[in-house]
Amino acid sequence: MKFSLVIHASPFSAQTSSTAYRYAKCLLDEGHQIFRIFYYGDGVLVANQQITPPQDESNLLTAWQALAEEHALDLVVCIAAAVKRGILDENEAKRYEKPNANLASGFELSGLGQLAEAIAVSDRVVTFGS
Amino acid sequence: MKFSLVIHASPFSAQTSSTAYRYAKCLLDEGHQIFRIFYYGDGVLVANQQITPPQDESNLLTAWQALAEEHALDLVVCIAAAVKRGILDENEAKRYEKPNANLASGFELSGLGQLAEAIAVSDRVVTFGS
Amino acid sequence: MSAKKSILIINQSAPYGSSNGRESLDLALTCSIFEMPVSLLFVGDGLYQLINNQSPEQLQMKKHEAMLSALPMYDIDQIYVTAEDLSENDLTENDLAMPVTLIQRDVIASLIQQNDSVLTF
Amino acid sequence: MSAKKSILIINQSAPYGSSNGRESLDLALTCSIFEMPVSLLFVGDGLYQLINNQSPEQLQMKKHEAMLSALPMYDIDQIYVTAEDLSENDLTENDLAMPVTLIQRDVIASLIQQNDSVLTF
Amino acid sequence: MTLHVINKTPSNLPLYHRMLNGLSAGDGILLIEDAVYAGLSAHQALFEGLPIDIKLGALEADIQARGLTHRLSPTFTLVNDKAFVQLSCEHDKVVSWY
Amino acid sequence: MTLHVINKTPSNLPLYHRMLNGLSAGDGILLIEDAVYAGLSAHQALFEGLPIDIKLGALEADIQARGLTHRLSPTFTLVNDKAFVQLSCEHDKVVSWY
Repeated sequence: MKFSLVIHASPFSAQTSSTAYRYAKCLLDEGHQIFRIFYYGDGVLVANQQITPPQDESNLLTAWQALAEEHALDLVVCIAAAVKRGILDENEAKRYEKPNANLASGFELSGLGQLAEAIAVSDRVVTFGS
Repeated sequence: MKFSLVIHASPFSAQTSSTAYRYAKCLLDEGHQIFRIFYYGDGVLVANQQITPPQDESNLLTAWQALAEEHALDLVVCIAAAVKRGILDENEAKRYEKPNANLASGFELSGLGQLAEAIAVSDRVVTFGS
Repeated sequence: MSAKKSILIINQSAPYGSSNGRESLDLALTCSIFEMPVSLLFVGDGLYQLINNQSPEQLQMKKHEAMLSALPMYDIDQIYVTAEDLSENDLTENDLAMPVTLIQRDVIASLIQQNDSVLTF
Repeated sequence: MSAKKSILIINQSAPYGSSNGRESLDLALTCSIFEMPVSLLFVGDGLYQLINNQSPEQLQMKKHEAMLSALPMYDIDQIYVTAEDLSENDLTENDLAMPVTLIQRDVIASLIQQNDSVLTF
Repeated sequence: MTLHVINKTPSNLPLYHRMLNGLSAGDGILLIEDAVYAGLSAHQALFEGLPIDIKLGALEADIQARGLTHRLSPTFTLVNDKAFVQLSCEHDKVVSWY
Repeated sequence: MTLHVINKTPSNLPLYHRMLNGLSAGDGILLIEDAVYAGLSAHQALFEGLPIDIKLGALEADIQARGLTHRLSPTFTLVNDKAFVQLSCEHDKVVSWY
């Protein structure tokens, strides 16, 4: 089946983002297709390349990146939510004259239309809320 | 009187961080002293210099910076909470081999001891929780 | 994009205190631009988003009531509120910023059943 | 640093679902290092932090129960739980990971009164 | 004397019960942010029958934002930011319920 | 047929009531994260007297993490990640209550 996930919750103060990762991994293990993962609200914070978890904790950012690389996942970060949270790709850093692009590789900034499309074309949409 | 504030909440998904700012400003207007403002948990996210709010929204980061400059405020960001959220000063960026320091100017990374000290020496400690 | 899927957005959060209300409206408008039929249910604390005479000037935040007023322009007119939530807050339809469809709480299950996708905020 | 102030930390959050529990323990240990008298109250959902036999291996998270076991080493031994919270969850002291002081709920007001600072998590 | 500051809607009933249960004589309650909805007349049962006399306030900026200016129960005093600061000084400590 | 996934403790009673109120025949409930505490025997009154037959599950990883393996009410089935995915397919849609 074709799934899309929406992730709202902060990856740092809530368990939800990590539950979503386990669910996504299991979907793929079971042979399902993930059309898109859409990060919204504080969920976008996982895409900051500067994230440095303590050594004895799991790293959700690198986990998502590895999963995306292995399965060519479409990881879309809501651009409006990201820019106001200080997560910028090259274009946005230039546009707003900020010193650094810090969007982690493997993620892409885009608009809510990507979520609407995901809802339209997926068999199941699963929300991971805060 | 001597106040310290503890700010836990995400500045993006909760109103609390903005309530704390109004409260701090009013404390100073009323002639009180702010010993320290301690950012903890998702509260540290306000200290990312890349933050770019939409033009028609208020900018909490620059508001804190201006208030700190005017009143020589001690804005302390919990270092453990900040590093795991990808907010690094020069030292931490170097230590963890990350490309950029992105801690906004006017803020300082330090440990929980700074909060313990603030509790010990302040007449009032006010928590702004998520 | 494939055949139009209907979407129900369930709003359970008060305005201003969290950003959920704004994020749900942004999504509702976007889905409507993509010509997906959108219904909005305001339930529990979500009812508070609709209370009229909001003036958030001191908070320096956007007026939620004004964002709601965009809904009819996007042809979103299926806006549901339960009679039970109104009465538990001693409010009536006159307290609300816009016309809504009043339903009984036990109709929610069929709203969920009828729509292809349900998102909660 | 001035005279020792006593601090009461009120824990109202379940473990794992949010980071509140861990953040409160980190603060408790730090205050103790600074020789401030620390009391911990686990109330409401906070009681769940103390349930024994936790195994978060699948979640790849630190075992909250293990973090609690550091408290006695830091001389934090004022750990309060209400009898009402236990009974509302059909739990007893045998279900808990460490010895606690059982109080009645109406003692909380005096705990708040007695301490110089009260922080909630 | 403690100032109890709460910021969640009254649907968080256990949070309100914990706060009410933590009250001593002379304490005050201040509703801020989403808690101001607890100032609606419909929710006054929450605050009735307290064994002691407690001052009840609600933060003006939040009341206005949410359209509650003419809907606030008369048992609550409107508290502006300046009065919030003053209440923080008049009480020995501030406890936040969230 | 809808799979209702909830992730908050049972002290969020209005959230549980909204979910229960949204149930139709054939629906399922899955407790995840902090919601697994609703699987304690003490909280089974929440799920009694539903007018229709509803399958009740609780996510195994969250049950184990929180020490509830031997404390889960027998009315709940342990659901591992694989079974969570399977339930998501067997139902027409997934609604998250948070």
